Amino acid sequence: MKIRPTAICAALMVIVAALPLTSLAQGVETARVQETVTTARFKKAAPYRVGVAAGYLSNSWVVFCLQHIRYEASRHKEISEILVTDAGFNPGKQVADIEDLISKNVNLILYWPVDEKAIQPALEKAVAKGIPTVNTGGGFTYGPGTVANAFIDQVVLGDMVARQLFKDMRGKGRIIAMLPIAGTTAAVDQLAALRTAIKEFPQIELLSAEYGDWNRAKAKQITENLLQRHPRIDGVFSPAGQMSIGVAEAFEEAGRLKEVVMSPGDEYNGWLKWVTKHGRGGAVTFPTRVGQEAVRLGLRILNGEPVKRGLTVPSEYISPASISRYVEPKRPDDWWASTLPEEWKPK
Amino acid sequence: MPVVSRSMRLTDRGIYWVLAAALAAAGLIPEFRSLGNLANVATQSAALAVLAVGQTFVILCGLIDLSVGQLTGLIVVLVCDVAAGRDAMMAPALLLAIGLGAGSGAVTGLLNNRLRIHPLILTFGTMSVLQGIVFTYTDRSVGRAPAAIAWLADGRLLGLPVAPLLVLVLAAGAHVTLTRTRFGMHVRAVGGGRDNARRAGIDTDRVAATVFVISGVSAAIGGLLVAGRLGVGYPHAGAGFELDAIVAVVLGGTSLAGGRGSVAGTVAAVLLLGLTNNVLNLLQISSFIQMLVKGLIVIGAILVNQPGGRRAFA
Amino acid sequence: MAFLEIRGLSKTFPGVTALDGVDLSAEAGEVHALVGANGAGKSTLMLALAGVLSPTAGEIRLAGVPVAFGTPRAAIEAGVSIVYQETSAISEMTVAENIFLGREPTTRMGLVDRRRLYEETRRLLDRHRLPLDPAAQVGQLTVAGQQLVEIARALSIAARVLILDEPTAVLSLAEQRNLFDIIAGLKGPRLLILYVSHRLEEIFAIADRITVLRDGRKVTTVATADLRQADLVRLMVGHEVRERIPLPAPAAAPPLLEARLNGSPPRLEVRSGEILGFAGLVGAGRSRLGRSLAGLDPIDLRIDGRPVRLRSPADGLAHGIVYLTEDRKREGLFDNLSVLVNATAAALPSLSRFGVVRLAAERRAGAAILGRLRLVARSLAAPVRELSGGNQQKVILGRALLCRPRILVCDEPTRGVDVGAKDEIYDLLLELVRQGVAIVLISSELKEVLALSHRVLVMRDGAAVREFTAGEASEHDVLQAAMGPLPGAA
Amino acid sequence: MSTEAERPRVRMAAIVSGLSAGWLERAAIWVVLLALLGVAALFSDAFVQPIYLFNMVRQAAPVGMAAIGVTLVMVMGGVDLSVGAVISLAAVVAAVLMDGQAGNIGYALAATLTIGAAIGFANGVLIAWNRASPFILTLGTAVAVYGLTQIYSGGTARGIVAPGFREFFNQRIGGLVPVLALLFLAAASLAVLVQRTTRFGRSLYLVGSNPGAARLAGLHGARLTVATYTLSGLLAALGGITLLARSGVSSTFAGRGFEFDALAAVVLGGTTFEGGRGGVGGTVAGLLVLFVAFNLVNILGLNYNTQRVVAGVIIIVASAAYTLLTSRR
Repeated sequence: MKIRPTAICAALMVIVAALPLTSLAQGVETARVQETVTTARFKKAAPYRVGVAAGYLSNSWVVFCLQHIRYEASRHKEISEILVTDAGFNPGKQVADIEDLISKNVNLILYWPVDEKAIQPALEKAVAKGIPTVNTGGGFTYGPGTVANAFIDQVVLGDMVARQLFKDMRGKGRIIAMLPIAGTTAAVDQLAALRTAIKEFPQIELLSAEYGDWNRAKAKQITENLLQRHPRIDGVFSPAGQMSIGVAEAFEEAGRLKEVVMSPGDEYNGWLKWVTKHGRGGAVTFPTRVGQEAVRLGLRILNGEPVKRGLTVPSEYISPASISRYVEPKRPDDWWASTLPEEWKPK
Repeated sequence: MPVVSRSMRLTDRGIYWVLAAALAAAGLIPEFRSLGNLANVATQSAALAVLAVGQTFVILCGLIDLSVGQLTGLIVVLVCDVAAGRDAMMAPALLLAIGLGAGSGAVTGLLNNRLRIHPLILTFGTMSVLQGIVFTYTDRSVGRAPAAIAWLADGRLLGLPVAPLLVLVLAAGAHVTLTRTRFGMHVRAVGGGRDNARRAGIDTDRVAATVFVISGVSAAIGGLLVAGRLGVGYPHAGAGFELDAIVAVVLGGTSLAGGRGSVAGTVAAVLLLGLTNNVLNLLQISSFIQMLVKGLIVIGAILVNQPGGRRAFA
Repeated sequence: MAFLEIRGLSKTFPGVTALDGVDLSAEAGEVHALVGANGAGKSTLMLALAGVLSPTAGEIRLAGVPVAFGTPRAAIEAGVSIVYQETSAISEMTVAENIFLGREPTTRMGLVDRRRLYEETRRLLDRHRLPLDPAAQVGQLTVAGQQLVEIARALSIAARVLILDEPTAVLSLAEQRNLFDIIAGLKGPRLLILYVSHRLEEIFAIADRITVLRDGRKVTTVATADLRQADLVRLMVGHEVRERIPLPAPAAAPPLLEARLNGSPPRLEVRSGEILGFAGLVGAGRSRLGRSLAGLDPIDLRIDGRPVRLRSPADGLAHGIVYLTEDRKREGLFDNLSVLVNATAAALPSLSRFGVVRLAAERRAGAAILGRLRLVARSLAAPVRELSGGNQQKVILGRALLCRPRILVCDEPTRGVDVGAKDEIYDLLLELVRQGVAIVLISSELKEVLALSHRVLVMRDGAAVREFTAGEASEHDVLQAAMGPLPGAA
Repeated sequence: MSTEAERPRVRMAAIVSGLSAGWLERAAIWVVLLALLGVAALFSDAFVQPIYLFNMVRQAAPVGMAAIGVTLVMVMGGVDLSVGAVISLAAVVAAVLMDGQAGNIGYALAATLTIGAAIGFANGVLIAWNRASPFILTLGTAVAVYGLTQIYSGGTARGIVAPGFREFFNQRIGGLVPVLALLFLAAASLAVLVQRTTRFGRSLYLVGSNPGAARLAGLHGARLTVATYTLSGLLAALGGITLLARSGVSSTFAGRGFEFDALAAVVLGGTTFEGGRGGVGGTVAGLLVLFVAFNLVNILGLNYNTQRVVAGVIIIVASAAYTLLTSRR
């Protein structure tokens, strides 16, 4: 008992050190997105019970997306019920949730994953039982467990944000990247898009990529230290508006906001307010109406209509000049510019 | 001469009453009563049950192990990555998992004995270190679990779900170990009073190191089950497991002060937690209200179950 | 060469020399008593012998072979076992599990053989006539019961040396007697019994030879037969113990405190300036009654003739009733806190203003009272756990006095206290009585109760059975009342 | 060798500080902090810049506020793991009640603190009268409070911070000391004063050291338990307000995990789970040790994952060093 633990510990260290990080981010493959899916075997008569297996709900974007789902469902008589489960960022629980939804005999499952690979087996069970599954949100999944996707292409989004940033920086300078939770599709795709885009701009240097966990306070604290470490930072790549605010605040408090170019964020209301106030940055949208598109897609599958494997909801660039059409100054920061009718907006 | 078995105090039985009441209430829901659903509940709870059984040893010994969650995550990632879906890699993956679990537990045990810092702080530190190692290794899902491990976690044997059977076997083994072996008695003795156990000639350091090894191995087995269920090496897979396991152990009537408690209570508590999730889902309770209800259940169960604790660790 | 030969044994802790070159030789077959005031080093010596502490210097030889027990396990394997002063049984386990802890019998399968465990325990308990249930949870036993568990455990281990460190401190008279019988029965040519105690009567009753320690050094070893009690006391404390001051007469006044009792007399009364002694066997209900008076259990009380209901010790304090616990460790001392904080713990309301402690006043009050008690301490800021038992008791007494008690309920005020400190505590009680305090004195030491009390109330099985007035009762009478009409009692 | 205690030669400071521990024991964590700062300064001169150091205090303020309360609870022999949830709830509630109106600030803060205190009160009542294990009970409270936060907010941090609120707390007095940092240091100093000089503070140590003896000494353990947990809830709510002030809040889980940061700070600072020891002073040092460690690895440019490893090692090494320094008895 004296030697073994140390030996094993050492072995562990060797293993960790020896295994290189081989996996590279995969761009969304057009061919797969465009692929046609036959859906005859999912055809069913109304009424439909729709299950929503949320990987998480405690996030304002997701709350808006879910409202879009409810709103769209309200417009279809054939949908009798919406059942929502919340995995609270735990993929194990999401697996269990999907199993529970199957037990409840839902006819369609919309979901957004905590981890897309982890819930594939559970989704496959659903598909095997004739329940179609629609991935909803910020990623494209290709696999037997996912019948179709209604999604925002994060690679495209990351690319748009990066290129706008580089344009605003006139193609040169040193940047930092603020990404969401490490390992999430969002973080992986955005970073991959950034790295790809950077290759075309030899004078752009990525100093550091950090993970702010969609957390404004954390983004701020990380940036405070980046400011200590790097005497000059010319640009910030931060596609998530809620973190961009924290980053910008840290620059402002250090008196260095002038030196830096902020990339576009998304249509997070707090960020839109910031853009309005400072007249810079802009936004590349991450549309919450993807939820509505997912419901429509699901209904087409239940009708037996052939669909594309991936339905892309495009992101749009909003320049600082036109931001005023989107910002809602009297609404909270933690809010999204959306096309929801007033009565369907979150209370 | 009569051999009298240890009498059970009323308070030790609290969790069984709560579980029975919850089962009876759940029985009113039609969907709940289906065998498939019950098998689901048992299967969903299996990984936590294994971790909680391991944690029972640690807590009975008067210690605590916060590192098991991240250790589980590390094992999930490594097993899936090494095996990469190949059944031929099953044996090396298993060896790796168990070896790593035991090794990590042994390191924790060694540090616990050498450094003499509170195990909560020590394992809080090792938790952080393990988390760092997991994410240094990978920040996204990697590899694939071999079919054999998926079967272990999700499959059926003679129509019965495998994972709950495995839990049953492990729990029975743990129960016998704790109540019928010298080691088990020494675990309870060290938990009941470390100095007193030492004076009785028990090598308390060895007992402490061993329970950490057991905890590590339980994290390894739990990790295999999680890997089997998720199918991939998800780096966050273990997050929060440590607290769920501790909650289950304490709800099961094991005193955080050590010395008193049982594996059966732990397993009952895990079932109660799994049941709660399942029933609240079946009832279509909003996840936000579910969270509130779960908190209240933990509070309620602790009130029913743990009178007499007054201190942080009692 | 003696059976047990200790040469030049020293043990120093940072800043403290607990043992300073102690020599000791003892023979198999004898009961060898170890006496000394608190802090003389008796316990340290025994702990070193039991492998719990490792000595700084010196040598221990057993049957001519040098032994250095690094661990308790080594000592146990060498046949040395110890019964500790403080109970060290594990309360979550059963009697049998405790007795064979670390030496559990196993089956061929490697599992613990519970049948044999309980049978062997039963046999052991029967052999030594120890009234214990092998399957009982130790945590549910009385302190005396737990002590018996340890004695049983030690008896099951002891092959060559049995160390008893103040084993009778928590035992009732009957249990003590039983223990002496057991010890007498154990005496044999191959077993050395080392016996540590404060109680001189006991030592004279059972010891063959006595070794006296003082301030970490050995004073002498003498045969019991060659010694008188007074000589022994002088050897221990280094000076003669004064004769006690005669008891002042109580004031003729209406009772300060009255309480309803079971049995006869049906009422308890204490007057200002009077000491009422409680005698009885352990478990007779004396302590329970004492605790009721302090507000820990509900009881019908009258103070100054008016009915009073105490819901907590705080209520008791508000009425001037101060309770001095018998269990210093569990409910007396704030182990890690300073001497001063310990002393003023109960008097904070009078030492603070608007919720803020007046630190200077606190220090003055604490220093004054502890000075009056002649406390020996490194500093008032030192943790109270560093003090000897007698000084710890003085700190707790000081705490009681700072509350300006009208009624002082003392449960075993001199337990674990050495001879010199004992006398100082007696003096203090008498002084309080002279100042008009009413005292309820609960003690297992009959001599103490008889010498100090104006009246003695004897209890048995939770009920009062008899009341004696001072001078009327002999030890024999009280014992007989306490033990009841048993054939052959006393 | 009898010391005449009638002539106390003991300095008063020694007696007061003698409340719980020796000089060395209390100084140890500060020594560790200074050593760590020294090491940190070798790597980056940021750690000798007052403006950076004060900013670090500001970063630490939200956790620190809660840690003060947790310290008091732990001195009394309990523990409070619900503070992270209370911080999250408080940050959301305060912002919602402000509703973007400067005039609402007073009312919003008062209501938020009341809610925090009420949650603490509930913890205290359950622990005092049911004698439940505080560790698990407050963990349960945490889950329930997160649920309440979600129900209340619908999953979004939907409040609007009033203008001027954040600006006031973040301004630097004399261009150096942020108001928030000052506020935290003031709260900590006040707590140290309370713990050293008041009957309440003294009672915490007495009950924590030996509840049985404290009861006999006339203390009401149950009342004290309720008061202390209430205070802890109140301070956690203050931590939530501090968090809102420092960085705005964009999530209903803003304080998640803070309970463990607070716990680590408290234990590093020498307050034990057994109660009756330690105090707020040590906690402040422990907190700063943690934040220096976090910031050091960050500033060194280690990636996030390595940060976790280093932070873990620092926690272990610091507590081990501390134990080594104090356990030579």
